[in-house]
Amino acid sequence: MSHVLESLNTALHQAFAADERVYLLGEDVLDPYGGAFKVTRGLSSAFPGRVLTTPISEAGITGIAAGMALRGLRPVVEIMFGDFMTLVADQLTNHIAKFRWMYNDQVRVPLVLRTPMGGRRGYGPTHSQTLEKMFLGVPGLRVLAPCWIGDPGRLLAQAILEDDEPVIFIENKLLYLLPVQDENALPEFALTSITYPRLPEYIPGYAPTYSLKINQAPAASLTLAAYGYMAELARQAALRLAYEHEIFVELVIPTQLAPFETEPIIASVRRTGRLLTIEEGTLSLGWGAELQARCAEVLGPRLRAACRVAAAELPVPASGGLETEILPDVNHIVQTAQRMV
Amino acid sequence: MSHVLESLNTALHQAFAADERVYLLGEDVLDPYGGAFKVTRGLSSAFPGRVLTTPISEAGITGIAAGMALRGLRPVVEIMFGDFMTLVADQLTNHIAKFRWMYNDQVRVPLVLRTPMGGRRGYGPTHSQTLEKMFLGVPGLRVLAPCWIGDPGRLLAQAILEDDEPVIFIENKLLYLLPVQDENALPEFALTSITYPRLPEYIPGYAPTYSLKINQAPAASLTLAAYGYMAELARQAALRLAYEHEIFVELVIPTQLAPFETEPIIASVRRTGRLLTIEEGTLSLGWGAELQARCAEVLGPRLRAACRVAAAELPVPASGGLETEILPDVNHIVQTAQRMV
Amino acid sequence: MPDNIELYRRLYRIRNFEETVLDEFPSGVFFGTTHTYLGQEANAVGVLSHLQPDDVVVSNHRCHGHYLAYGGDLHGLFAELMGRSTGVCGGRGGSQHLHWRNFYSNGVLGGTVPLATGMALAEKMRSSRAVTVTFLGDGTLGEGVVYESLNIASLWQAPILYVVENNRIAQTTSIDLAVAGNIPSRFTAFGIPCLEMDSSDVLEIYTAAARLIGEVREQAAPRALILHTCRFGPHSKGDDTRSPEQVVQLRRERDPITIHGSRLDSAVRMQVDVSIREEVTQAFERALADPKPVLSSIAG
Amino acid sequence: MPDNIELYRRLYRIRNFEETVLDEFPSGVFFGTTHTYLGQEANAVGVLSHLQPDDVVVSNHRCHGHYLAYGGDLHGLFAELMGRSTGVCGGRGGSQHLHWRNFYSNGVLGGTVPLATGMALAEKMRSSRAVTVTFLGDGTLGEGVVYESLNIASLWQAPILYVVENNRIAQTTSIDLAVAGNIPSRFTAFGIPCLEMDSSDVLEIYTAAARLIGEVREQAAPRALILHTCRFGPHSKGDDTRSPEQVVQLRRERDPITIHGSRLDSAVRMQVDVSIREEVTQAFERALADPKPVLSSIAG
Ligand SMILES: Cc1ncc(C[n+]2csc(CCOP(=O)(O)OP(=O)(O)O)c2C)c(N)n1
Ligand SMILES: Cc1ncc(C[n+]2csc(CCOP(=O)(O)OP(=O)(O)O)c2C)c(N)n1
Ligand SMILES: [Mg+2]
Ligand SMILES: [Mg+2]
Repeated sequence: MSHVLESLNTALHQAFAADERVYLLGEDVLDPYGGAFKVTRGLSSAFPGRVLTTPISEAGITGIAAGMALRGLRPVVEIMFGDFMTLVADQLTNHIAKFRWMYNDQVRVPLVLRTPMGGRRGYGPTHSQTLEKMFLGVPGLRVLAPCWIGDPGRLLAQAILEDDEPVIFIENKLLYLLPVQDENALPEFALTSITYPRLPEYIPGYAPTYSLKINQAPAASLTLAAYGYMAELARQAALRLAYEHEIFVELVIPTQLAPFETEPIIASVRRTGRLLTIEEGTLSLGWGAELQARCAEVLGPRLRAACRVAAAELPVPASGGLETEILPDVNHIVQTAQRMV
Repeated sequence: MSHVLESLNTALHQAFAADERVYLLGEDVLDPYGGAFKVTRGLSSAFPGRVLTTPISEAGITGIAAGMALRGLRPVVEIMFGDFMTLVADQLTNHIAKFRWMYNDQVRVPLVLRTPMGGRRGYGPTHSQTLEKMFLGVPGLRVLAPCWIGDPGRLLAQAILEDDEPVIFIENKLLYLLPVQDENALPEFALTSITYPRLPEYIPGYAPTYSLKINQAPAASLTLAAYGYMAELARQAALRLAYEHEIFVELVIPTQLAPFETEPIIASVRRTGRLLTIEEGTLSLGWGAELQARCAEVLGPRLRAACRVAAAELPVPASGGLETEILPDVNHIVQTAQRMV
Repeated sequence: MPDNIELYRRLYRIRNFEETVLDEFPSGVFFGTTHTYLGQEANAVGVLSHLQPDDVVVSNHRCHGHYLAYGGDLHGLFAELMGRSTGVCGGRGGSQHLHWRNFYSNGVLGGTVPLATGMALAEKMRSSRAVTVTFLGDGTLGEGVVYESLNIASLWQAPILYVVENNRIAQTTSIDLAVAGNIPSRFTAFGIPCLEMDSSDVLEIYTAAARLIGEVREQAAPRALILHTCRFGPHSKGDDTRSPEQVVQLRRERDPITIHGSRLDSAVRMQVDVSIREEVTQAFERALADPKPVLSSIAG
Repeated sequence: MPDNIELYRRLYRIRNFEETVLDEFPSGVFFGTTHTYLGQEANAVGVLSHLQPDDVVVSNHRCHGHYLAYGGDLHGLFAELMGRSTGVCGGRGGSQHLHWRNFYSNGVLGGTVPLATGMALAEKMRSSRAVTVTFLGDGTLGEGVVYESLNIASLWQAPILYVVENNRIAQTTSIDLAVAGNIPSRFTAFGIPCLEMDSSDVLEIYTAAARLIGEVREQAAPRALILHTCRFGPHSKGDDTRSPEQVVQLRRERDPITIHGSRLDSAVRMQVDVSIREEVTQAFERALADPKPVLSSIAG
């Protein structure tokens, strides 16, 4: 069984082989090092000249990639740590996200910007954050988050090869080493995968939302929503809730964070009446805030209970115990769920 | 009666006179020009040497101001257009907001970063945005928004002179020319001002939340929440709702956007059961999302109706009619309120 | 090479367009604000007259002159400024945000420089032999991303010409308050050869640009052209903090239209002037009659 | 001036601290990662031995050596790396995020440079006569905000010394792939005088730094010192992509401890070595026994 890291790495190789317009720009991406988290390993050997190791210039390389994308290439940018997404905020917000609409739909910016997010490695305040929330509300950007479920590599390959919109691709650091799980690997769960064929620029099979229910369980009384690595913690929590507390949940896992496609989550909450969102970033104006707001808007009083599990509103400390206290974990999820039903 | 612009300008003069540690850095801030929106007018003449016109280096000057703040000064930074806040995202998020906590509470960063936001002037996609939402979820930053009500200048002066935390001060461009209104100037309304004396670092009279109710009106069936210029549109909507549709609302206007202090809003929604948030930025993950999420969390099914009025999820176009269509206005508020009750 | 008459036509077209913009602004036909190219016409014309069809231009807030010298259509620009659906960007972009063929501009200073660099690299990767030209002002040299771009352009040998239009002022800020050291060194420090020129004569600029664009194209390598130039108008509208005398002197000594116009037979020149004015007026009138976009009529 | 023995002590303290860090990392006592200063000790000691009590230091990810040369306490640093509440930042910051007296570091490359520049300006505004010293690596020259800072430092004459530690590598990226042109020009282009030095001898660096820090203090003006230096260890841990032979050669030819150690009587040197090792061991043991912070015990 392959890991998420392997799946992403293979997808990059496939994308490079499939389309010679694909380039990659990033810091320290050349072999033998192959990138700080090794997602690009082997790529520069296999495709010399198309994997460009760059100076430490996050804004510059993002802008350069945007220029490449506007002129017919399909660049991928690796930002070494997601914490440095702040450095590319202007390129993303005022350039990349705007071109298509501002130029009256005359251009496309097919660019994928990949970056690892997340803590639990003791890297401290500037190398452990989960900052994607800063970009989830920027019109014109698609934000994807692969998961250990389904096919993370396919998500990446489709983003690179088939999606003409700019994509931010969020990879949680702890996700990398999780084995990729398909239906058969999750015997306790019934897995459904939902896509949105009604969307105007629908790409078949792209960016599915997964829904997990424990097999043969009674009707769920709570919806959990989570993505990326947190979906794994939510899965563990779902099992504990079922076996230890007889609380049955439906776990909904989107792979597209923005634009918000909340239908599957709202559909689930219609059934359960309760929504618990789980994310690794700090609470305020995180992904969960938008989900809760949309649920409240659509469901009104039928949303009987709403809660968010998220990081404490503090920088991520280096000291391990402290870091654990600040970041959300399975216990937080279980305890919050218990309070909600 | 003075305008918001005058009030802010006077406050700057007072702050400079009161404390010689106050400096100002910004582009084109020297007299006779006095800044793109004239908020700093007269300042460089009155306090030569302490008003520093800078190169066009938003990140650089913000970092420099942070260094000044860490070494005992109280700098104010003006970012010419709020759209360029993306350029200072790293300094704000990974430096300024983190220092105090990451350095174990050994330092303070008393810095105020002022910037104008907002559209309706035809400036187009890169000079019309309302981007404060990107910073409302960053732990360690206080975000304030003056209003045409109360005392905008005092809010600014307190931020500069009394607040030891880094403050982002959001000035809507259309707010500048609104006359400042106190209780007596709003004869139709009962005005309450709420502060939070229980907060650990409470500064008397700082960052009040205002609440407006139409005098002698029946119990409100809806809470409107808005800040800055949108609070003025909400006020107009409140009058129209009352006089044309017999819908009575309570309008809550915070001047502190982050950290979120939602008590007065939640208290109001407890009474009305309905919350309509109004903001000029694009919808997703805007200020309103966090308010709605908090209300849903605290009130559960007692939140009977939740809606947000915000900008369409597009860049702000230059063409006037299009811009008007995309930005929220009084009609949107009135129509949404009608649908909610 | 375009002859003297054609060069003059290009210069005067920009001049007359921009004068019309400033004249008509108070009437309320335009949205937002504008940054006119008055006084700098010889830069755009001198440089961009060398472009081949596949070449790329990346411009900034002061883009009308670049756009027109690139060959952009007068009516499309007027319509854009008036927010009409016939504008080059359907009225969405407005004055600072233009796109037409291989011409791009954006209003956030500095951020266009990596973009242009990436475009140049893409053309090289695609072996198109296209040259990219990008314009930036002296004030924009304050933005760090410019240097990130120069470094990479030099390392990867991007076929790009950086044109610095040094009008010695940024909005209201004199270069002395904003640019330390000197401009050419800021390019050579990154290994980018650089030519400096203090002229408002389109022929001189044309000649210098010929050499640099040739080098960029032949050697697939970056070059910089520093043009010392003069802004005749306000930064945008009514915001000139310089003394009127100073501006009058600039206009007297450094007017590209006068300098190059004197090479034309005066009857010919007058004829060109008349025809350009008519062209501009017609474009203006036509744009004025065009419809404005509405949201419901456009794709989300 | 600190005598040769004292200088050696300072060098070896850093060396032994960093070796202990690398040796003990696999045992799991430290959190996160680390960037050791092995091989570059003479830079920090040569430069920071000139500091007066009010002077300010702004450092980067590779900050242990700077911190120790500044006078920082061994135990506080070990405790910080171990995430103890007795660490200089109570365990919150960890290896890259230190603050102690007038010493500050942060882990986002480049962003510390405007910070340091602002600190220098604040000291000037407050007439303290304090000098600010900031360190940056060759790779960090890729960040645009560095140039924004140099420009302003030059315009406003900030009393700051920029020390570039050019170890010719950034993580795994050789300088040839990342730094176009040349480093001194990147400072002189902004009007900042610059001294370049290729040495691992603390006395040579000390002498050069004396002159520059003196100039910064006397003239209240910026200076740059480019130190060509050698990184002996991996970037962080186990991630050295250079050939072992190359690193062995650097260690043989450019070891600041060997170079300066040879100036000491060998018995004296041995005595210093022993006492430093003991100091380091004790600090390590003490830190190891310290408590870890818990959230409930700290202010939100
Ligand atoms: C990032 C950014 N900061 C500030 C501005 C506001 N602004 C627009 S033009 C300008 C002056 C630009 O000066 P310069 O680069 O010399 O060009 P010029 O206007 O002289 O042609 C300023 C400050 C902006 N558009 N973008
Ligand atoms: C903005 C930013 N980008 C990337 C990194 C990751 N990173 C940490 S150290 C380093 C290399 C730095 O090289 P250099 O400046 O030469 O310093 P050295 O490590 O050689 O001392 C990189 C890429 C970072 N910390 N910050
Ligand atoms: Mg200029
Ligand atoms: Mg290095």
